[in-house]
Amino acid sequence: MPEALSLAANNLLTPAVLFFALGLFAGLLRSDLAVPDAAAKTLALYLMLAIGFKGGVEASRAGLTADFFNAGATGVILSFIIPVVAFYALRSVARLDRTTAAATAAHYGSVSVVTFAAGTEYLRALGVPFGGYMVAVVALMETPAILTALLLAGGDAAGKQGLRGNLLREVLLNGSVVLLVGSFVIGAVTGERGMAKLDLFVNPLFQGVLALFLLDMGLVAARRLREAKTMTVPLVLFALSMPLVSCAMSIALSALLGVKPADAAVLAILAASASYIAVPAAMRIALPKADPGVYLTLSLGITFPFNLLIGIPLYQAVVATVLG
Amino acid sequence: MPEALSLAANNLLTPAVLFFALGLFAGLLRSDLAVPDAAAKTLALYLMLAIGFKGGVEASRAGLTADFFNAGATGVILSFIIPVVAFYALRSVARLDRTTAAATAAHYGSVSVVTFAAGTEYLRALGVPFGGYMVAVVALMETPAILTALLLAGGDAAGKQGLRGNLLREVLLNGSVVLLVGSFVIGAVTGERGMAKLDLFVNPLFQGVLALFLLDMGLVAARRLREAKTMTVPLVLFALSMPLVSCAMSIALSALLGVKPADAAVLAILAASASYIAVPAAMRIALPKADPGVYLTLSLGITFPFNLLIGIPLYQAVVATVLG
Amino acid sequence: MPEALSLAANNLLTPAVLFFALGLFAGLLRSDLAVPDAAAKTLALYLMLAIGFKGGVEASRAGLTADFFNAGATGVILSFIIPVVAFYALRSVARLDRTTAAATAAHYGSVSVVTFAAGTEYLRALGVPFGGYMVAVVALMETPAILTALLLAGGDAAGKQGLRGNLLREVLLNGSVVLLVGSFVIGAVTGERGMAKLDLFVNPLFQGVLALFLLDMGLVAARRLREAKTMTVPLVLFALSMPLVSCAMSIALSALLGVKPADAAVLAILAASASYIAVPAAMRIALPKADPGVYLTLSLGITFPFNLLIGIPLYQAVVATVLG
Amino acid sequence: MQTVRRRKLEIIVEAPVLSRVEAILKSEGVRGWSVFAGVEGHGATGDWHSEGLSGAEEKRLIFALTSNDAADRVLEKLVAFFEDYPGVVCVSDVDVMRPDRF
Amino acid sequence: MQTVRRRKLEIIVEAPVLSRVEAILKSEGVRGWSVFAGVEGHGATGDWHSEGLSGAEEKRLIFALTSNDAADRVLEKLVAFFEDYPGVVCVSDVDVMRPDRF
Amino acid sequence: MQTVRRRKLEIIVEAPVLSRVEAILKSEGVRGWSVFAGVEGHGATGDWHSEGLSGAEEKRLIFALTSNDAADRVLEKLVAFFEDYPGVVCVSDVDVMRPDRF
Ligand SMILES: Nc1ncnc2c1ncn2[C@@H]1O[C@H](COP(=O)(O)O)[C@@H](O)[C@H]1O
Ligand SMILES: Nc1ncnc2c1ncn2[C@@H]1O[C@H](COP(=O)(O)O)[C@@H](O)[C@H]1O
Ligand SMILES: Nc1ncnc2c1ncn2[C@@H]1O[C@H](COP(=O)(O)O)[C@@H](O)[C@H]1O
Ligand code: NA
Ligand code: NA
Ligand code: NA
Repeated sequence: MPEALSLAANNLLTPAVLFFALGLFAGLLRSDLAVPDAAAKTLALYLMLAIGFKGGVEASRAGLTADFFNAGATGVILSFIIPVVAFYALRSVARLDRTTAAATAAHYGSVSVVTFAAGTEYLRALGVPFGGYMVAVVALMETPAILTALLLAGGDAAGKQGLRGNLLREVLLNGSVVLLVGSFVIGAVTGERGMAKLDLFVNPLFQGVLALFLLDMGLVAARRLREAKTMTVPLVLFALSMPLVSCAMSIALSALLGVKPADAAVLAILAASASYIAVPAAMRIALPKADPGVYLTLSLGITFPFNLLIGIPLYQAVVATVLG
Repeated sequence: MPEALSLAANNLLTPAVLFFALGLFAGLLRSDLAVPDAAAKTLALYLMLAIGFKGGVEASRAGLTADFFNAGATGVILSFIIPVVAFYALRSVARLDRTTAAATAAHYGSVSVVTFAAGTEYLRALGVPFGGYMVAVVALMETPAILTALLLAGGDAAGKQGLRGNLLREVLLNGSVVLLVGSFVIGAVTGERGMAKLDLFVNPLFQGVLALFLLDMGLVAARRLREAKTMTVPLVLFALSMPLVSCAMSIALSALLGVKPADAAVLAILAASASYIAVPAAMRIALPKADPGVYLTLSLGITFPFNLLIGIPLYQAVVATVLG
Repeated sequence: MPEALSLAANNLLTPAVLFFALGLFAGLLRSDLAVPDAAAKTLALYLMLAIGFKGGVEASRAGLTADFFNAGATGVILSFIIPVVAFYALRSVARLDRTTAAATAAHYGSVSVVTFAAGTEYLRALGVPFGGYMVAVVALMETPAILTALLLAGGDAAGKQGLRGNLLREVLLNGSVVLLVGSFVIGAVTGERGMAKLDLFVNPLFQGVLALFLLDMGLVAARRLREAKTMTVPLVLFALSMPLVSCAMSIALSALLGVKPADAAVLAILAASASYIAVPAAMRIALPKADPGVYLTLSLGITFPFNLLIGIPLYQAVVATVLG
Repeated sequence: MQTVRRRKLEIIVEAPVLSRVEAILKSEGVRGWSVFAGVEGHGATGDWHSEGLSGAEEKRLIFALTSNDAADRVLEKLVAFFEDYPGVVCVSDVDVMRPDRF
Repeated sequence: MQTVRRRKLEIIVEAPVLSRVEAILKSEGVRGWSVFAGVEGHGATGDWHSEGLSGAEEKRLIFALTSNDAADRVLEKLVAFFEDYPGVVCVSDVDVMRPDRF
Repeated sequence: MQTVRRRKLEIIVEAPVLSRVEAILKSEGVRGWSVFAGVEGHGATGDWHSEGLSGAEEKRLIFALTSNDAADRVLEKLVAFFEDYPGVVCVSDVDVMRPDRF
């Protein structure tokens, strides 16, 4: 598939992705280049607001169809079951302790909003006509994996009874979920009229903000890699192959549940992506004995760059081949 | 007035206002969604810069006419006398202690720049031709109320003699006043040539930044409401009715001093708005015994949402009916 | 040269420069107007990203010609030798101690990215056709001066052997150098295709961000001036005349090495500018006994405003007269 | 200057569980405290840096002046808490004015 | 290691009046201090959070190493100051090198 | 509550050389520390404010609980370090739980 390869190269050469590479490079060389925390948090808020709002406006154009329900159901099921596969792989192959394996599995069952952003930019450039409602699917896929992980961790979950109620509230009302869903609803409600007001803010500005944000993600990923103390070959292999397994599971389930091919391409990218914003905070609360040096290094340091640089065009090509 | 109602609904449905509602909602449900402090401060600086600059350019187009002096004088007088009315209402009806009543009164005599921004967006959408110099009137109305409040507080003001001189300087050189006036002057001086350079920055970008800022204001207002310890029914009623009283006073004085109707609509919105940036800091210095749990909850938690969601279209409709 | 004067006035009247004046004014009057640190750092990152990227795209249009090598070589030589002149002036005329003189000299040999931004805006407005590769020259000129300064400081440099290796790495991998060069390369690699994605972000947005950043620089410069404890008349004279000397050296060397006149105008502005981001941090590490109250006050408090308000049009006029 | 001896608690906890420690302070009768944000740190489990992406490892410092008894009760509770969660705590003697506040 | 006993002042004040406390430190002969920003807190008058909108309730921590005498004089002045303004202060013993600096 | 006496190091250094002090802590056997960012300060060399432009004068506070011996060794090294670089350090007694950690 030489065409896929040249498209992959093209994907590699967008400014946003190259700024990620610049951040990675600067971080690995220990440059003192740094994006202030407050800026990184604000850029993340902006991205979720823009992604949610755009998705809402697009959904208001098309209306909520059966396609949405197919994609949503597939996404939720994937988020519940991917952690099970990840957990057993981490336990048996990488010989990780139960708690860290469960926490890491939660990351792989959940999703990365920025991988979604980069992936949909790529699909748009290719003219793949996925639905605007896929933003809502992102939000649906953020949290189920956390519940699976808590079951997998069993008695090791912290804080016993008292905390459980709190935790559920904290997970469901997680800031990124609320902002993504809220912006989606605002986009859906205000439609074209709303877009007329926010057009410049959410559209042409988006690429630039994404570039700055990816610069920071490169720097953070590099620090994770540099400071990783507990990395082993099986763990690295897991972080590189789990996305492929998730992608395969996603394609199979999409075929089964009749997800339309364009949406299935987005789902494959989401399934392959791993969380690094919402899930880590939930894990610090629920599974504090799990080692963040493992799950953040794998999701942010290895899987995210892999997806950004190689995965996205690959998953798209496979979906196009398999599902047409 | 069914038309006014449908316009009000329209106002409710701008993305910016809906993002405020989203913030309020997320905050009341205790979501961990949060905008970093540094970002909120920077967005506020941006809004003042853009508002001031746009007003200055518009003023340079029209020139400074007698209309400006009428509106400015009306605004200053309102800022001086509204606190007196507020103070006696708070003392007699809400039975507040002298110092907290005086500090709260200062907030209602001063103005909210974001209410001004939302109000003028609404008026622009309706085609109400108010003057660009109204931005300068905003700046004029920020501080007189503080002086009235200090007189009303009497001997309770802190720090005795030594601090007075400092306080006056701090109030007059308050950052938001300086930035608003400075940007207005820069807009007026550079005119169309300046606007050619900053057009995108201050115009199409504005709605998006306002949306993000209002999201944060919703979160902060919700926390105020959640943590309010000293709220009483009379205080809540005050926060809901004082804007109406101020609006009425503003309309009467506008008629008396011959303010043109379009400007009077802006003045009514300004009079009804309450400060939550410049005045609180001045009160922490001058009246530290006043309870911020009262004045910030009333101005930020009740009056601001009320004005944004209901007040603005209401005041406009009343001004249109009364002053034609 | 009345035309030059009217152009200078025009330069003075851009919004960005007037916002600098506003910041200076507010700061000198001790207004509490302040831009959060995190915002200032982020705006600086944005400016470097945008400047680098635009330069890279322009360079990709023109290709790397001999002109680039001439300008680059001239810039590097200037950065090495300007500190020597500055050092002897500071030692003999201003009677500064050896270490502080060396550290200050490093600032004047290096460059200011924001002076470059303001200068190139000015030249663009005049239609001076300098090369996009001049951004790369900025990066080349950032660090050589630091090496000269360490030699000039001699035995006073801190930390002895062990630190030297570290310091070199820190200086070469300084965040602003990495971001500027990296963005330049990304611009050069992605060319028009990249520009199509980031156009709005790096072009029309630029002026607005520059205005906000210069507002902050005005505030910081004012605080430097207000708190300056160790200022003497000779030091102030140095900060006002050294840029003229550097400009003269730059013109002479440009003539000698055959730099084309448009590029020579940029080089003159760069030579006259003094660093206040990269060099101070390097000096805190390498020459901690040097007084930052001297070098930051001179570069940020005096030379930067001088260049912005007077120097830029002056250097351009002189280059145009001398080199045609 | 007339001062009275009280205890100062300094507690470092992860940001996601800050509110749980604050609940302990409140329940044990500590009447005031202030919270500060760390920028980085080093410990048995490696290095962390506040970074704005995940924020999961960010640390907070709680600074609380209180009575000897309340400090003791808080420590008792924190022993159990720190079995589950990472963090450190120390107590020291301080002199304060207006001792009735603490 | 040769160290000398000095006093450490830790003062929490509201950001809008920080400069007034710094003026007291200077006037009483404290020769150095460092200031840190709080992110939230709890006290007799309720909770506060640094939020970026009003900033009126933001708190600062002043950390100052100084001599016993200067610390005493500062406390004396702060008694009066804290009658008007909210805040807390504590003093404790510390060991320092280069004692002539403090 | 069973507690044990340990030492608390508080070190103020300039941000550009923070990592050099951290290297000293590590080499002398300090097993954990936390870093905080100052917002402004005053000292023999004048005032500084964290400002976002140069950042050269920004200060960091290192807070480290450690054993008496490690604290002593660190102080020994810092004497030399503070001859070159600006900054202050103090040590004090604290009570900790889980003393084997420090
Ligand atoms: N001895 C110590 N002194 C100060 N802070 C510490 C100490 N030990 C641990 N910490 C802080 O607590 C965090 C977690 O510690 P640990 O559980 O040992 O990895 C560290 O990253 C530090 O921020
Ligand atoms: N005991 C305490 N320990 C530490 N900080 C305190 C204490 N009491 C009050 N504070 C701080 O001072 C602020 C004002 O206190 P208060 O006047 O009691 O409401 C609180 O919000 C805390 O930030
Ligand atoms: N006595 C002190 N207590 C607390 N911090 C200090 C003290 N002296 C100096 N500092 C801090 O160290 C910085 C440099 O001090 P100096 O070298 O005295 O100018 C000051 O700006 C303060 O931030
Ligand atoms: Na996934
Ligand atoms: Na008002
Ligand atoms: Na120079």
